[in-house]
Amino acid sequence: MPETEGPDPRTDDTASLVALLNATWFGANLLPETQVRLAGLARRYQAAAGTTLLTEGQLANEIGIVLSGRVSLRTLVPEEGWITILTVEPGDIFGQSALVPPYRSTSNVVALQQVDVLALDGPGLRAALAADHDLAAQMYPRVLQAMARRLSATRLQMLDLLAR
Amino acid sequence: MTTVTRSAIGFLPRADFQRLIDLLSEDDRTVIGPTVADGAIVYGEVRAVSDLPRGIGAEQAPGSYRLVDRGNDLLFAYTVGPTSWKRFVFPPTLAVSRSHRDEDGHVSFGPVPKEIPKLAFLGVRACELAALGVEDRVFLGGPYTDEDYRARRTRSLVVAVQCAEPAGTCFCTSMGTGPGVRSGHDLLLIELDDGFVVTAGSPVGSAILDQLDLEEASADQITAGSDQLAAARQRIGDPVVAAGLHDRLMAKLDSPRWADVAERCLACTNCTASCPTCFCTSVSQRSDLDGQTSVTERRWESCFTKGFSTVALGGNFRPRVQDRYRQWLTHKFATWIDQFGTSGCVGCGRCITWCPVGIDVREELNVIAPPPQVVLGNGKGSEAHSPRTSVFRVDAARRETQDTVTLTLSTPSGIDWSKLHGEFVMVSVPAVGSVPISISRRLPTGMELTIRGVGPASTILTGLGHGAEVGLSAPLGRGWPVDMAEDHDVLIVGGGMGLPPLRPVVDEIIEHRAKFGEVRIYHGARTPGDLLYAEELARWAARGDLEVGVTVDRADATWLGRVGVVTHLFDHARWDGTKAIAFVCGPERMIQATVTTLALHGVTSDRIFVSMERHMECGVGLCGHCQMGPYFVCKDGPVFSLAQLGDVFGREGI
Amino acid sequence: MGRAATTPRPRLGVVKLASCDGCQLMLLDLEDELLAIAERIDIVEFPEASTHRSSGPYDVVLVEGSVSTPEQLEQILEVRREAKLLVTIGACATAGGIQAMRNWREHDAFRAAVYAHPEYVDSLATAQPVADYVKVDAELRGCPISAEQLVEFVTALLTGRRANLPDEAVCADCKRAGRVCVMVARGIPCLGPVTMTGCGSLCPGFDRGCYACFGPREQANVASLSREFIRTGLPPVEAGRLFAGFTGYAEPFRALVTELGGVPGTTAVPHAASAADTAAARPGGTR
Amino acid sequence: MTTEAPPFERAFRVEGITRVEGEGSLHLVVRGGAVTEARLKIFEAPRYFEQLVVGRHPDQVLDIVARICGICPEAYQMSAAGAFESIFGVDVDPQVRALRRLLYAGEYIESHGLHVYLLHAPDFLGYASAIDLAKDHRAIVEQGLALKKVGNDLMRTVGGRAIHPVNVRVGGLYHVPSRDELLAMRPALATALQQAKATLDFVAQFQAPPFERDVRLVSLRHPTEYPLFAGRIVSYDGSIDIAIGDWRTVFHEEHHEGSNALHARTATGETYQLGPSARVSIAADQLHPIAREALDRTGLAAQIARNPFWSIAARGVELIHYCAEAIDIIDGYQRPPRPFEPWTPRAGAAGWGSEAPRGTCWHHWETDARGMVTHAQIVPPTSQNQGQIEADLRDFAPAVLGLDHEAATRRLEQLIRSYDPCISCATHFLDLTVEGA
Repeated sequence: MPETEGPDPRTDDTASLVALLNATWFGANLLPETQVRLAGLARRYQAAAGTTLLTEGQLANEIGIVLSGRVSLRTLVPEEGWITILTVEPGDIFGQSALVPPYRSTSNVVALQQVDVLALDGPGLRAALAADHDLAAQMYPRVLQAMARRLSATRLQMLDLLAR
Repeated sequence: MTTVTRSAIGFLPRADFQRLIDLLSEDDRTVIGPTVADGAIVYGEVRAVSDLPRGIGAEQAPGSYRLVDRGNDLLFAYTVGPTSWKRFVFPPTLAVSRSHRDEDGHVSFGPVPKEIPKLAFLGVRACELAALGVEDRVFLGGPYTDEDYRARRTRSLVVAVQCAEPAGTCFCTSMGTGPGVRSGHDLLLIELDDGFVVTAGSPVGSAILDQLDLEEASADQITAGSDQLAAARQRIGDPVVAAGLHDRLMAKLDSPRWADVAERCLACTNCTASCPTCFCTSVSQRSDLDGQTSVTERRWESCFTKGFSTVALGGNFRPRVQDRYRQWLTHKFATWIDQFGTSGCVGCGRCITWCPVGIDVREELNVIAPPPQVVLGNGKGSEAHSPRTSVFRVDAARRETQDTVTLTLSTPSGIDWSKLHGEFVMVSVPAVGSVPISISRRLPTGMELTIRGVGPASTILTGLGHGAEVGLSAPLGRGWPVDMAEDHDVLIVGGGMGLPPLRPVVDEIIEHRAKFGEVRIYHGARTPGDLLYAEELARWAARGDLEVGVTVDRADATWLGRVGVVTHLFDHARWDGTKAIAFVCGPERMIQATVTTLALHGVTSDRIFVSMERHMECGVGLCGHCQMGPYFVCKDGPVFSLAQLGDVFGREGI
Repeated sequence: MGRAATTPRPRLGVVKLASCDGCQLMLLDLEDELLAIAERIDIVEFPEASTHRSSGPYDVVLVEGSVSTPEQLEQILEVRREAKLLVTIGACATAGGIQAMRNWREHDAFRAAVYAHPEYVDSLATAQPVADYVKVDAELRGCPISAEQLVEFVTALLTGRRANLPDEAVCADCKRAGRVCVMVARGIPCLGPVTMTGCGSLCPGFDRGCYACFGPREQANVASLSREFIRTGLPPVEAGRLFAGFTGYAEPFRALVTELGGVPGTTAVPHAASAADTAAARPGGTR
Repeated sequence: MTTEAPPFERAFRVEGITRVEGEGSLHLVVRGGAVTEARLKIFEAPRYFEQLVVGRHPDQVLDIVARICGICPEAYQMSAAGAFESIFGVDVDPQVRALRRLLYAGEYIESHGLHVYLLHAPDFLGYASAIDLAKDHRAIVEQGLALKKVGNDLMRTVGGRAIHPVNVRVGGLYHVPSRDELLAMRPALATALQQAKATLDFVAQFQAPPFERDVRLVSLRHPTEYPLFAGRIVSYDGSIDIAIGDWRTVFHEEHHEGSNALHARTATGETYQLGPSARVSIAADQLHPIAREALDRTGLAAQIARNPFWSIAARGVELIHYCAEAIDIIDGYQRPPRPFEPWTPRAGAAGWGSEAPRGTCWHHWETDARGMVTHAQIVPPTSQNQGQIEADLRDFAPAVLGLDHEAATRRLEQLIRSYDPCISCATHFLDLTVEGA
């Protein structure tokens, strides 16, 4: 878990967290109570370029929503080193492994720029989703949408169309 | 010779037929007509009546042809054999151009001088006249024309003979081309037991008729002629139900019958080669060992071969025989009409008789869709217009990536090349041949071409240095409709080598920036190393009035930019596409993905323009390779609106 | 592109496996080009023509013949190591050749039938095309190869372009040449429709059916063609034997030969073989 | 390599005899200056032709046996055709028969042109190959190529192509050329005839190693024509004179270790020599007058019969003969009414032979009632010459053991080459090992 750095403009009062959520593709237009619920599980942090936010194979304790900056998903390819397979842009999420067993990150997540992240506590969110079906009904479609988009993008990358 | 015009309808006694042959042979004209050879009636030189197939006929059925001796004196009592007149106006192989490279690397391109023979076609049937009419439309209909065809056609006399002996494979009645001769002939003969009723169909024909100086044909003889025709018409019947074939056929692109035919079809190309109207060709290079002097040779090609639809990088748009058979049948009976205003079929039945396994197009049509009546044009020629090859010099060769180079080419010609329309040029290298390359920048003195070295030919091009010379055609094809984008927002999406063809669009927008709304340029490359025009993209972005997005499919840890497919650049974009025009270029599959995402942003298919890739050989719609449904990608495209392509876009095997 | 003048002459070798020598002889049969080619290409290994022997490395090696002995197997592996460009020439190298017909039979019986002392004869159980053992960069087909294609290949090599080799049926050449189809007009069984051209549709020009010297073309529809042969009177076994020729071991010919029982080296009598069938079975005969 | 050893006991090893078609090796054992053993080892991969043809239709067989050898396909086609035609009792039309001779003449001109100029001449002139020879004497090589080309063109005109022609069928040919097509060949043949004469004059000046011996020369002989694909099998010494089908009554094949070719011997186990020297000696009286006159002018007739090295002159003589005969055939040609005689299959057996450029190629064929092949025996010329080659090497080797390694090798190779061994037919030589014991 990266340490929060420097003078922290920490604003974890629910209102401003909800405002931040609303500003993202992932968090926008959720029911107010849901947003409040999520805000309760959220913490905000900044990390400098180059910081590793999650490590492949390690426990993913948080789902991150990128507020600003760019985050890369990397995997180690023998002889090629760390290859970036996707970048996560503001509004999108990373670390969703925190929702699915075994709750371990499937790639290294590294900040490419100074990033501002809203992080939702994994175990807490899991418990909330299990207990609150309205929350689940609103959350999962967004997660699935993010997943689906990545899956189809990955297929195209796999076809390596631009090789020709 | 007599100046008085004698009878308009003369009678030539059988005994005098040699006189006609002699007249036709005057001023060293060669008479080509029916002769018996190798078990068939083929068209060959005719010097005397004895060369003609006296009393010989032919029994024809799907996949079978047998000569029969009818034991009479009739000279034309046969039905069309394996040869068609196509062979004489459109030779199977033809040296079309010559190129040379001297010791100093100077190149030159020129035509191959050739002797065009003066011919008289003797025994042309109604269906064959119709076929010549169709070829006229194809080769002389424009915008580009085939001058070799024009020369051969205009130097030939046409002596038609009314068909009295239809074969079991004939269906001219259904195609509305026969058996009666209507027009397109110089002379028409109707053969009766004791001689020939002769009429003229042109001034030249009348002149010959005058010289023959014949007695007037009797009423009985004329009646006998029309009875003969009626009998023939009756024997053929109307084998294919007419009406609505074009639309019905195009509605059956997914018929299971295509696979069924493919199971029988040998893809041997006999149908296309026997067809009197099939016009597809390929070119190949013949050169000396050092490639200094080479000749470009054109030869009959067929949509049934694999190479026909294979593109430079080895991809093939019609991998299965069922795709090729569908291309042939739908072209012949439907899209041909879209392209030339006439059906490609004249009902001569050759494709049925000469199919080694007897596939009967009449049967296939009736199973897949019933055909309409089609109107045949008489193929008026447009103005002579053939793409000329000019020599261009390489002024600069800038390496864009490891395998991609941008050549700046110019020629001293007075023309302002930046004013010429067209999306691509055919680049010719002696002994190597021509390759289509999109223009990546228009310049008054010439153009820039950005080329990736993939095949041998493009690798040679990327290897060219300052001062090297190549041959270039004038710009060809329909380009991007930038004017349509005025007062609109503009989206430019280029995947990999899809960016160079779009660069002239950006240039034009920058030149008249005020005329356009918000402009967004999205470029996806395979890796950071494959990014094209890196500094230029930066300059565009720096202007502040262009949004530029760049992404790569994969990158190492040193890359700090975006990673993901090109749609990744605007998945979450907030802009509104309802006022935007999109120009998309790249691999077909990438275009499909882009189009889907654009639709989500409200860009409708009539405002999405894409550039299609197909095998281009001639670049001017005369070789047939690049057909996609009703279109020739080279002359109707390569840029199309999505709406224009309809369900042809993204369809398998089209 | 006139490169031959500037770049060093490519080193060429000619290697022979099990074959009749006809394809390498074609090189010597290029009477008009031979000396000019020898000036532009350094022919470093060509035992049939020169006493000079040279081992690799080679820029190009032309391989004739099929792999049918243990020695040849070692030889081809060695050649592959030494050759930048390995080019198989002729039906034996590209399809196994006529000797591959033995691959259907039990090898020792075959050997015993021909040699008094089979133990003296060392050969593999099958005769295989070179590509079954090593990577092949290019192939010139034919039994024998075509002189035109050989010259075209050499020219392309020297000018750096892609060689123009056909991928179409023999029929395409027949029609361009204006030949009358022997199958349709005379009922002579012809393999032209499923055979890659390259011979200039030679046999139909000599009033006989094609016997597939250049082997199957892409997507050769042998099922449909053999059905037609049988429909018009050829006994299935004879139909099969038409395909069991110099390229009969190449798919899809191979599968058809097996299916129709035209397996060579046997006297299997086809069911219902009448005198008429026999006359029909004559490749040159009519039916 | 022991330099101390006296010449007659020197031992040395040679890698490779080239300019022959194929692979094999020769093993020489030298004792006290005398060769005690000379064994030809054949490496050519077996191809089992005699089994491949079983169950085949005779017309397919003619296409298949052509593939035994790319150099002399006609020899195999004509021998097999002759056997089948005698089984089925077919008489070939005289004009069609003349066309067959014309086709075969093309093969002779090509094969002899190839051998004299590209394979054998470099030996006499001391070059490694014709390509090296061309560097100093381009005109000579070009003359050889020109002759070859005429032979090939003749085969193309009559047979369709030069290697593995497609025109021969049981009963005649598939297709007969027009008179005009043949006349088009005449000018080239007239030139070739002059070049053939020049060739004989050229090779007649060569120095052949002195190697005279008594040998049994065998070839076909026909009462009215130069031996090609008809007549009787006879020997120059008169001891053999049998019907063309009776080869087995006088000759037989043996299978030797280390060889994929069967060796032929006479019934009494003697070796014999086939080929141009034998034909020119046995049928000198039937040579075309032009060729006969040229032969007499060289005065080499006697040498040709006794010295194998002079086979090169015999080839020169036959080049002249077949250029001249080809011209005669073309001049007398009338297109026959039909290309082949129809025939009905029957069960039977027959032997037949034809003269390949390098010697008699003898076949024996058996068919069933449907005319399909049930058994085949194919005796190529080279496997018949093999025994004689071994014998000659045995006798000739001592004469070269005194020479240095290079020269000795070249001489031994030259001797083998003078038989124009077509090793794909039998099998191929190469590695020559000579060791002292």
